[in-house]
Order: sequence, then C-alpha cells, then structure tokens
Amino acid sequence: MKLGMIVMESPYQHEASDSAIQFAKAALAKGHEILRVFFYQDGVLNSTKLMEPQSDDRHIQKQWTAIGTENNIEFIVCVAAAKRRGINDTVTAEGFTIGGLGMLTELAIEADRLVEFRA
Amino acid sequence: MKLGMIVMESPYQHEASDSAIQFAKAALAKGHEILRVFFYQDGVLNSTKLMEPQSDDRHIQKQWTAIGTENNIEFIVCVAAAKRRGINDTVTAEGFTIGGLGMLTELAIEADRLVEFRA
Amino acid sequence: MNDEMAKLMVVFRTAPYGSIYSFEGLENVLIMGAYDQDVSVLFIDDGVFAIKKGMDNSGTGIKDFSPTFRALEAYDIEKIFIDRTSMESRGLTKDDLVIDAELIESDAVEKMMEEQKNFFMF
Amino acid sequence: MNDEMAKLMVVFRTAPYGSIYSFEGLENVLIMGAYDQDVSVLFIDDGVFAIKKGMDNSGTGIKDFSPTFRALEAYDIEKIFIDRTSMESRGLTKDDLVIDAELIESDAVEKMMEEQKNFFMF
Amino acid sequence: MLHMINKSPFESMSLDDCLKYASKGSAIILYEDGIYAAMAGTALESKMNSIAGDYKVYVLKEDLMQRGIDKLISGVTEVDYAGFVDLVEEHKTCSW
Amino acid sequence: MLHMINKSPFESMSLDDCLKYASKGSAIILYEDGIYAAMAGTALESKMNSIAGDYKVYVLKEDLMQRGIDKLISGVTEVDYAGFVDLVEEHKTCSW
Repeated sequence: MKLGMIVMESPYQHEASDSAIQFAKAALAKGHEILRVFFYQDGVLNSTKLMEPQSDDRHIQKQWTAIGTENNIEFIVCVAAAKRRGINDTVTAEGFTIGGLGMLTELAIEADRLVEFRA
Repeated sequence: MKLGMIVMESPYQHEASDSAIQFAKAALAKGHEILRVFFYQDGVLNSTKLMEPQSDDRHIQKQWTAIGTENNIEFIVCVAAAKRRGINDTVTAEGFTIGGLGMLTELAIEADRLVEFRA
Repeated sequence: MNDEMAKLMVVFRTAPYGSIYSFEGLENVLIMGAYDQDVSVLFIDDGVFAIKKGMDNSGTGIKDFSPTFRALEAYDIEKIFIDRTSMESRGLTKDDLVIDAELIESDAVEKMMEEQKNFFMF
Repeated sequence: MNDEMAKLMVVFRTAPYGSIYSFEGLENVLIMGAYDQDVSVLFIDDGVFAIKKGMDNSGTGIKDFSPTFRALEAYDIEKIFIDRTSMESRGLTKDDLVIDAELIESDAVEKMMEEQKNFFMF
Repeated sequence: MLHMINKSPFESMSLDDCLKYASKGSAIILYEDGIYAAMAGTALESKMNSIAGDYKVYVLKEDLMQRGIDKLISGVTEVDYAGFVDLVEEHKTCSW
Repeated sequence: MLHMINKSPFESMSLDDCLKYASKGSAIILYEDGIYAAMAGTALESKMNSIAGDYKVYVLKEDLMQRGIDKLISGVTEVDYAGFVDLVEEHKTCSW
C-alpha cells in the first residue's frame, strides 16, 4: 500500500515519534511504500539537528534521517508550525524539507492509508 | 510571597505557557516576587529566539522576555531537557539562561509556593 | 462534483485553546478548500466547543479562531456535520454555534469516516 | 534530619513512556538526593506503573528507567509511598514492583502533600 | 490545598483523580479546558453540583471568556488571574 | 475501521469515546499507554472483557514489553509492529 504518515507531537515528550519510527520501519520491511511523512504541530521538532540527547538514549532525529535517506522517503516539516516553534532551514537536519500544509492535503488525496501519530 | 514557577509544555501546542505568562503578570501586579521560572521538559522550547509566529498571533518568547527583563526575573532553561530538544545557547533569547536541574530543587527549597504549568 | 474528486474529511474532537489541535484542524480545512475536492467537516466530542459563540480573548491574548469557521462557506465547504449527542451532552444547542451544521447520530459517524478516501482527526 | 532541612516530595501520577513526565520525575528525585533535604516519593494513579517489574525495551529502544528506581536507597531516599487503591485497581501487588514502598490509603495523600515545604507532580 | 484542574472533564479523569485524595472543603480551581466542568446544562451538571457543595470550586474568568462560556452551575466562584494568585498565596498548589 | 487508542484508560476517555461511534466487530488497537486497558486483573477487567467480546481488540506487543505487562485479559490478540502494519493495510485508521 501507499502510506502517508503524520507526526503531531514533539520527540521525547510523547511516545508518538517513537511509535511512528517503529511503524515506518515495519511498513518498509513489508515492502510498503511511504509516500511522505508530514511533521505537523509539535511534530516539527523531530527535525532539528541541534538535538543532543544523553549518550545512553536514542537520537530521534538521527533515527528519522537514517530511515529517510536509506529509503528515499520525503519528510515534510509544516512551515507555519515550524516557524511558530523556532524551526527553520538553519536547524533542520539532512532529509527534512520545510513545506506547506497543502502537501498534507495532497498526501490525503494520494495515500491509500493515512496514519496519525498524536497525543 | 516568594513564588517559583515551572513550565512543562511547549508554547502554542498547549495553553500551559499562556497561562503561566498571565499568572506571572498578575502575581507581579500584586507585588509578589517571582524567584525563578524554571523551563522544563518541552517547556524549554519557550526560550527560542527563532520563534516566528504569524503576525496576528502572540509571540510567546517575546512575552516572556518582556516580563523577565522588566522585572529582573531569572528564567532557567533545564540543560538536559534543552539538549534533547535542540535548544542551546545559540538559539535562546535574551533573558533565558541554561541551567541545571539542581536549580529546580533549590527553587523548591526557597519558594513559599511552587506552581506547575503542565499538560 | 466528479469522480476525480477525493472524499476527504476533517474531524474535530478536542476542545479549543487547551491544545492546538482544534486550530490546526481548521487550518487544514481551509487549505483543503483550495484543492477542489469533496471536503466535509465533522464535530464530535469536545470538538463541538470549537464553534461555540461568544468567545472573547481579551483576557488571554490567545488568537480566537472561531470567526474563521464562518468563512468555510466562502471556500465552498458546505458539508458540515455535528454529532447530536456530543453537542447535547455538553449543554449546547444549534443556537449556541457560530455556524450551521447538520445534526447526525453517533452511529452514523464511523460510516461517514469509512466513506472517505482519507480523513484527519484533530 | 534537622530543622534546616526542607520537606520535599515528588509525586508520580502518570504512566511511563507515553509521556516524559515519569522519567523527569525520577531525574528530579535523584537530583534532590544530592541536596541533603528531607525527600519523599509518592506513587499514585498511573504513576504506579513506573515501578512495574519486567520491562523490556528491546522492541522500542526507548530508555528503560525502571532500574534506576532501585538506586534511590543509595541516594538515602527511603521514604517511598504508594497509594494502595491506585496499585490494587491497576491489578498490581507489592511483588510486582521493582522497589519496596510503604502502602498508604488515599485519604492520607493530601495531608502528606500539605506537610511538605513544596512538592512536584509528575 | 488548591487543586488545579486544566483538562476537560469530558476527556480526562484528572478531576475525578483529584477528588479521590482531596478532603472536603479543599479548594479546586478550574482553568484552561478544565473550565468546561463548571458549565451549566451539561451531562455532568448533577455530579458537578454535588462537587460544588463539598469543595470550594473556583473557575478562571479569562479562560471562560476565551471559550465563550457564560452560564455556570451554581455554587462555583469566578476568579480572574488576580484572584488565582490570591488562592495560590492562601494554599499550596497541586497541578493535576 | 481500525481505531487506534494510545492513552491510559485510567486517565483518558479516548477508548470510551471511540466506542460511542465504533460499530460492533470493528477493530481496535491498543498501543503506547493504551495497552493498560488489556491488562488482566485491573478494576477495568470486566468492562474490558465485554469490549473484547464485541470488538476485535489488538494490543501492541512492543509496548506491552516496554511496560512489563504480560498478563492480558482473554479475547485480545497480541500483534507486533508488523501485525500493526497489516491491520492498517486492511482498515482505514482513526487515531483517538
């Protein structure tokens, strides 16, 4: 199937990002196509390369970047949500692109399934 | 009274930051002393000067900075929580200082009242 | 409406202001209005509070987005539904709301979701 | 213990992992242990799930912080309480927990909070 | 004790949780989405009437206005942020 | 429909909300803090037994393991992330 994924919450504060990462890995392992992951609301905070978790903890941005670059998945960071939260292209990591909310509508039109990871 | 305040959630996503700002203003108007505002968990995201909300919306970081500089209040941004979320001293705005979690314990020891703004 | 159009829906189910979900749901509806699709809007649970009349943000300064719901018609979004039970159990009547919405029963909600190509929960 | 010490408490009331509150509550207890104060810890509501035995993070990679609760004694934090009703209504007994905690009744919780100089809810 | 409730009673158990521990006569302030508990005419009204009889229930005016809620159950007291500060001065606070 | 529930049933009404709309036989997956609803021996067990009879209830293995929960009520099905993906392929999803 052609999957669309939406991440609505910030990394570490909520489990939403972790669940989305595990789900994406499992979907790819089964040969499904992820059309796009749309980072929305506090989800935009997944994209910052300034993230430095403790050494014994997972690095959520790097986990995303690894999945995205290995599988050539488009990661869109909602521009309005990002600006409100201090995320711009000086801080976004490799693999993340800032884009408009229209790309979420387009995803809803194109995807066979849409899965929201939220609070 | 000597107040300690804790902000636990990100700006815009939750009302916690807005409530904390209104509470701080009201407390100062009554002549109370705010010993420190401790920004913790996603609350650290209140401190970023990269925040650019839409022009018709409030600017939460600037609201904090105005309160802090006019009243000489200490705003401490938890270092471990900040690092995890991509907040460091290259992005923190005027009036915010990155500090250790011990400063929250010290606040609990010194304050007459502690008020948490959380989800 | 033609077969090329996708059926899309935004479901509002959280209270406004306490979290940003409700505001972002509205932002989405407005964007979807620009894509010439078959868009509908549904209010359930605490989502009904987003369209309560009489909001006044002078005490908080948080952006009041309720007037924007009135703009939905201008975007040709006319399929607006509200779960009757959610509304009534929250002490509201249609007169309390900023927009006109068609009342539906709770057992129609899941079917309405199933009929969409995709839908969003906010 | 002397009069110079402040009575401080950390209350755990949220489930672990779904949100970071529980983890940060523990970080706080550990820091407080370094300040030579009269520190206590209380588990109520879903907070009791933080000290459930048998956690295995191999499927998620999320840091398992439950073993760190066992270090509380080393920090001289020995006043550890759990609300009996919260524990029992969640199907748990003391044998299910990674640490030993004293059972208290729900009507003692507010009084215990009142006795503190200050306390934190996580 | 001042118990602070900021979540919708239709969605969250936080008010019920708080009541398991709060002794009668304790103060409760409803703010943010918590204010919906004080609204008149809802399915929770009779439960809330009983709570308002047993506890000192306050509700934050600014958050009521923000949400367009003006009809309240009887027995609750509206306070503005200045009144909220006074309540915090009087009581230790507990954020649920 | 696959209803996705990620909040603790002791703290959130999201499962109850979902059930007001879900027709009998619909699928529900419990994940994140939602998994506690499937735990055996809690105060919710009889309510959950009834729900497990009326709906197809799945519970995410990785989140059960993370939380150390191994005793489940009868009538619920454990799935791992691969099984979660299969359920999403079969059903439209609704995140509560």
